[in-house]
Amino acid sequence: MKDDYILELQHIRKEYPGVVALKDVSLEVKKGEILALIGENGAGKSTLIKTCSGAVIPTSGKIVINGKEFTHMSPQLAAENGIAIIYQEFNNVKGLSAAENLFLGNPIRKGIVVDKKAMEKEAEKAFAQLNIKIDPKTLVGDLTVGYQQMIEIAKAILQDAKVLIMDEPSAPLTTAEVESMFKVCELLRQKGVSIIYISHRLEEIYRLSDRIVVLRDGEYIKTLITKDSHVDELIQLMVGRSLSETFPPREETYKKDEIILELQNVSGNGDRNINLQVRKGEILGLGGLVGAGRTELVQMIFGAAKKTEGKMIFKGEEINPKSPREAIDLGIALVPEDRKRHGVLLGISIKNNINMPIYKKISRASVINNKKELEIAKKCEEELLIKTPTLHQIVKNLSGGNQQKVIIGKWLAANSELLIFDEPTRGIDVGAKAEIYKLMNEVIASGKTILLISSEMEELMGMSDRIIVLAEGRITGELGKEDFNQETIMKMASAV
Amino acid sequence: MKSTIIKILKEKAIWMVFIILFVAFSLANPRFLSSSNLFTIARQVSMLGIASIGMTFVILISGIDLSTGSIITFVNIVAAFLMVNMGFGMVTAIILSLILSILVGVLNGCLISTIGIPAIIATFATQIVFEGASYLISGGTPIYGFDERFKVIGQGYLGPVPVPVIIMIVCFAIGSFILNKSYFGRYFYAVGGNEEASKLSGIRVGVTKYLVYALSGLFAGLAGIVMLSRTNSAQPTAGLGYEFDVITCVVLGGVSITGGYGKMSNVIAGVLIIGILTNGMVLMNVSTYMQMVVKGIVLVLAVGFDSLQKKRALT
Amino acid sequence: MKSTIIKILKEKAIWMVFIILFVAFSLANPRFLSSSNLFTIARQVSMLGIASIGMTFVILISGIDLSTGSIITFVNIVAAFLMVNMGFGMVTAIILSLILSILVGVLNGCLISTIGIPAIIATFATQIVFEGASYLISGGTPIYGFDERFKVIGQGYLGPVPVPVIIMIVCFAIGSFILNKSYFGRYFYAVGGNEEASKLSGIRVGVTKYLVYALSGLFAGLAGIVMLSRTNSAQPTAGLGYEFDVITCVVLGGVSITGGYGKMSNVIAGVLIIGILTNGMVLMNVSTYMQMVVKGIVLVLAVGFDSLQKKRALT
Amino acid sequence: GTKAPTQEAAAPKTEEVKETEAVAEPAKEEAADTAEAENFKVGITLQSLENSYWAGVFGEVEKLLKEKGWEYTILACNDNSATQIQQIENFITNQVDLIMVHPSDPNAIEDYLKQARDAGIKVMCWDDAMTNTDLNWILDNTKLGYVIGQEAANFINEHYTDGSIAEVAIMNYPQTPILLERETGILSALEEIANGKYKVVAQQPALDAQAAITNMETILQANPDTKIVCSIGAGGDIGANEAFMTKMEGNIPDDMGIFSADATQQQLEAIVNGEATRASVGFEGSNKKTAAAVVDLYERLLNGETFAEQNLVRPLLVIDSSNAAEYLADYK
Ligand SMILES: Nc1ncnc2c1ncn2[C@@H]1O[C@H](COP(=O)(O)OP(=O)(O)OP(=O)(O)O)[C@@H](O)[C@H]1O
Ligand SMILES: Nc1ncnc2c1ncn2[C@@H]1O[C@H](COP(=O)(O)OP(=O)(O)OP(=O)(O)O)[C@@H](O)[C@H]1O
Ligand SMILES: [Mg+2]
Ligand SMILES: [Mg+2]
Repeated sequence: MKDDYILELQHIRKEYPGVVALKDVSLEVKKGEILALIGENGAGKSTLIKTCSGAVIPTSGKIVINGKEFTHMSPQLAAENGIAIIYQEFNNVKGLSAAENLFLGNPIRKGIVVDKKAMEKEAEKAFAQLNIKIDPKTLVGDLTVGYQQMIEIAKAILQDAKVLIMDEPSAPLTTAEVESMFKVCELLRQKGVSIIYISHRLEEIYRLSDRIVVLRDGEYIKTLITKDSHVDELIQLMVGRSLSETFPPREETYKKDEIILELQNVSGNGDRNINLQVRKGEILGLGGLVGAGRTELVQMIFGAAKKTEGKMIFKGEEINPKSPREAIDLGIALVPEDRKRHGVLLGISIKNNINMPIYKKISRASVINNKKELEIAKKCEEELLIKTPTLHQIVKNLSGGNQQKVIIGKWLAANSELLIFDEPTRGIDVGAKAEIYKLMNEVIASGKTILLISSEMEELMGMSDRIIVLAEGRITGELGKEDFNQETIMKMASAV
Repeated sequence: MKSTIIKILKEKAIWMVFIILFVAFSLANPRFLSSSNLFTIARQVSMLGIASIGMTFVILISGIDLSTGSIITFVNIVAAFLMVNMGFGMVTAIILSLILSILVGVLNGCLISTIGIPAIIATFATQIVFEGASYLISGGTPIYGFDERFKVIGQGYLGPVPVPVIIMIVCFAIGSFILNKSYFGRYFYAVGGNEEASKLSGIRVGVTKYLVYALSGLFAGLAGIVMLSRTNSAQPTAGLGYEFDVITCVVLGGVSITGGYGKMSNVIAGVLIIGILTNGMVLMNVSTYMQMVVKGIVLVLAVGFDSLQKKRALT
Repeated sequence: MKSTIIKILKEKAIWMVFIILFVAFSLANPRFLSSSNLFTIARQVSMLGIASIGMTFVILISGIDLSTGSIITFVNIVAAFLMVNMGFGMVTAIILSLILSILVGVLNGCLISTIGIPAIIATFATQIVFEGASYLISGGTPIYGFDERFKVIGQGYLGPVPVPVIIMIVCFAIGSFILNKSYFGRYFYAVGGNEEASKLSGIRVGVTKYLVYALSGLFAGLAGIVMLSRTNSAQPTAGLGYEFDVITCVVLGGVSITGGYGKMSNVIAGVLIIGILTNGMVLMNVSTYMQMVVKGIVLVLAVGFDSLQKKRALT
Repeated sequence: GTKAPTQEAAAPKTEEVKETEAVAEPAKEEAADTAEAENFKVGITLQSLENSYWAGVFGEVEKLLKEKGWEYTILACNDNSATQIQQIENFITNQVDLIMVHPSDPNAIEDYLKQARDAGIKVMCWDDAMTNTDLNWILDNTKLGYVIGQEAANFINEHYTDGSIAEVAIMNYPQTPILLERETGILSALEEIANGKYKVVAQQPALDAQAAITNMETILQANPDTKIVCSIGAGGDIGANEAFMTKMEGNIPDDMGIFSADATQQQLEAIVNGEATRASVGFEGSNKKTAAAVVDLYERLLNGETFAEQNLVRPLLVIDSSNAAEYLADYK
């Protein structure tokens, strides 16, 4: 039955200095199937699929495409052999138009002259197929992240590939966009295209896939037939232990009348006329579709963006932070949505990351108190269970979940009172997710307050005490815990 | 409507600066506007213009080429040496020295792309090596005494138009064509905008870099030949420090130093601004020292205006 | 065990280069190793060393400072002008000119951080402006005739050790202290690694940049004072092109030109390499032209080795 | 940037000095006369202003032109012919009455000076015997070098009578052709006059004092007995002097000496103060005198005077301890 496999990865091993990212992983893809690839952060999923295009050169192992063996791939070879990949990190060029991005590396041309008209026409067709309205001439840099991702998908489809590999394609998409993506996936499957689908969202896996391959710590664990498997089993395989419940219960600690933060008619940064109150000790959820302007709102609170109008009252006093520094000194903290770009400093150590906001405080005459610095970091490591051999490890080498813990630890060390979590579990595996939820509860238990932005409905409803929904930069509704309901929230989120 | 005007104003801001300077100098000195002076300016900027094309490519891919000046010198010396000391014909000498300038560019490409040395260091190293080499070849003294016909390139006229200006215009046309029409020109934007994505999309980033630095070498070489013909004597200091004039033009022309954005048409404005500034200040008797100060300030104002706008747009 | 050795070798690779060059020159010329020559080298590199400290900070935050050379010139001229033409006392003149050099750095910080001009353009503009200003102040002629005591800074001895060497050592100690012990040193690494994330971690990135460029100005100014005392005469060409020597030292010392990584101790090796290279080649009476070529090649070899390693580690 | 040369002096000292003075003085009187009558426009382009000699002389020239009320532009081309051509073209456009060039490379600008003359502009060249000019005010750099070498050689013959060999260091700058000529001159004089009594131990570049001091220190490490330095210009002299003074702690022995060109104020002071600088070769004697002489030539050209000889050779003037004080007074 060997001929049934369109793509085989055989005994792939990848070593980085000091890390073995993949240990002897093998995997086969059948024609016309959707194969899900799952595993915790850092399990090696992205590394594995990158070997298919030569973005990662395996230390040993073979790649077999349609019976042809390769030890060394290159992006060109991959394309020639019908493999298209949507990478986890954005892969567009912001200075080029949508159409040109679709044909990046393989433009339609006459001789050496590119045929922009033809590319625009093709692009229009591809966008129509995906049910998205993008002018092919707009620069990609001017599009929202959701649209940028849709372009990635359109690009992969245009390549007319036999194998389509998608690394967490749904992360930046709205529900509607995810739907149209699924439709396309179905269509491709019917045409006999094979798909490798990577996601941390298990419901997607169950909806789409035929088989599931589980990786853990760079090792192949097991292959499951989707319809015969169970979520608990899957989670057990992924994290190596069983996880009982995702949203741990929490006592209601907040007081109805103690307001820690109040916004009055706040406008700016794309938002208009925002009025809201955050009670001390609660988790206030901010719901909405991607692009609703939630990140923009918390940027204003955190002093990372300017508000043009309105008043912000924090602990009874009007505040007007002009920089994150001022906000931090007031006791406000932000765990940003783009962890790698905005959250952690990848090139420096865990210890330094944790102490970054408080260095001035633990210094005397500008000399850092090294003992204190280490103590604080150690305390964080212990409390948050950060998995690392040493605190001197640079953060780049940590898994996504552990990176997120470092960020949270940083704000705990800074003793912030109001913590804003912007998509805190995006791209984080189930195990780490549960730990972060537990951490959030501990934060609340210690008398602090959380403002939570999440596009995952389950998470938002599971964690929040109250939810405020935004759409297009305005507040469109507010729900108490008793009224939480997916449909109501969706309705508010799509209200204009 | 209003926003379209604003957009045009922003995109063409550098042409505004040009027009303002142009009008100011015309008012300050009537000679400035004479057709002979305008041709003089065009002739004077021709070398700067030619070299700026290659530098535009380089900066677009978020590189930098500090060896431009010494390639100009090197080509001057080599072409002259071939013609005078080795008795080569004019055409052969030009072709050989242009090939050499391409090779210097290829060497830059190799150091940057294959070995991975940061562009600013790699091209600085080639700069001093080829500056040294030019001295070694020439022994430090000028080389002169070329065929009379050689003068045509830098000093001749085609009708009323100076030949170097025609060469510059042709080069700009080629440069625009490469950037806007050719597929590899589009690759320059891609590589400058997102190198990793380009690589994963199947663009041969390494090859693209070699090509860009080779083109930068070639255009520098061409500028060198025009300069040699204009001066009619090869000096081992011919291109000294020229790279910074060229970089200035390109950056004035709005090409982002971090790569990925830029237009050939605006670079032309950058070149012309430097040209009329130099010419106008001499017409107005500004002293050498003062000229330096003025140029620095104009650079800050022109780039600063643009930077402030971009910064505002961000937050 | 083995990997630890490899790690040390890699981290200290630049010291290996230093040792190799050192041994080579010792074998080539016995005078090289004499203690007086070693002190001479130390004295000769003192200015380079002092200026390289500020440049290390600048490159760490992924900036660049092309104005270093012209700050050196400016300080030379201003200090001399104050002492000779305005009759200021030695100490006052030194303090005033150091304050000025800090202000030039602050101006750089403003252009880069507040206005948002790319560092390479902003500092190039200040470079030409202050070069022009130095000429304007001095009229292009040297200024000399200082208090005899002024010589001590650049030419004096403390026991057997030259004063400029002591100044350099103190500066390096301060530099190491700032980078390793002080909290703002941590900020430099953070800002160089990721500006946006640093801002969101509560670092005042703008202030940090002002500080770094001001420090770069200050150390350049100090180097300028040492140079002035050494030559005992202020020349309007004193620092011409010096920035590239300084950048070379810092890059040789393994500070990443894209920011975020680097160690003061290795920069010292970079400075010493340039020092013994210059000294050794003059001892061996290598011609000027050849010296340029050799320096370029050494730069490529030293940086290239490092770059190749890093590149390998990536894929 | 690179920089430019320096200046010089020669054999029959006193007489020629008088000659230059004679030239200089009427210049002042005439200036007064013509100031109202004619308002000339002068364009000057120099190889470099980054050099103290040129900066010094043209600082004085500027003062004189200002006194006369003429319009003038003084530019430097930073040793780049293309820039110099550009400046000449701009002068032509600006319809100046006189262009003076100090060529970066004379061959490069001949054609453009021809254009200037065709446009009715008077053209004067400083330093080179050019074709398309009305007047060349020239010097012989090889000869200048020879005079430097001659002074050094005589000094060696005087002080190294016991058969010892003088170790000589040359501060050169071969990047600039005329400075290369000077170096050649220096070497041939040494060879002719002090043959067998000296040894050239180092030839290193030193245009500015900073480079000179560094290189001199290193040379002293390699050859601690180096006592004689010949420099093609002021920078090498000043730097070497500083290095010698530091090494000897201010007590310069009799057999140590620096011989150079330019005769700038700083060099003259060193000679007067008994430092290592022994002699410097110049021309008119001081910045002021040189400036007066050249402005006088401008005026004569502008007033329509034609010179019988296109080439006017400048006399050389050696300044040593015997006459340094006298010329120094002129600076103050
Ligand atoms: N260039 C590199 N150098 C060193 N280690 C690396 C490199 N790239 C990846 N790794 C390591 O390899 C391991 C696998 O990473 P990979 O990105 O493949 O995980 P993943 O399963 O895709 O995780 P996620 O779910 O977060 O996307 C991780 O431990 C990671 O730190
Ligand atoms: N730098 C920018 N320039 C232009 N538009 C921007 C920029 N940043 C964000 N936007 C736009 O602002 C809107 C809000 O974006 P964003 O995705 O941050 O919203 P959000 O509600 O925080 O969504 P999320 O669910 O991802 O947190 C979008 O339309 C986006 O395209
Ligand atoms: Mg991944
Ligand atoms: Mg958001």
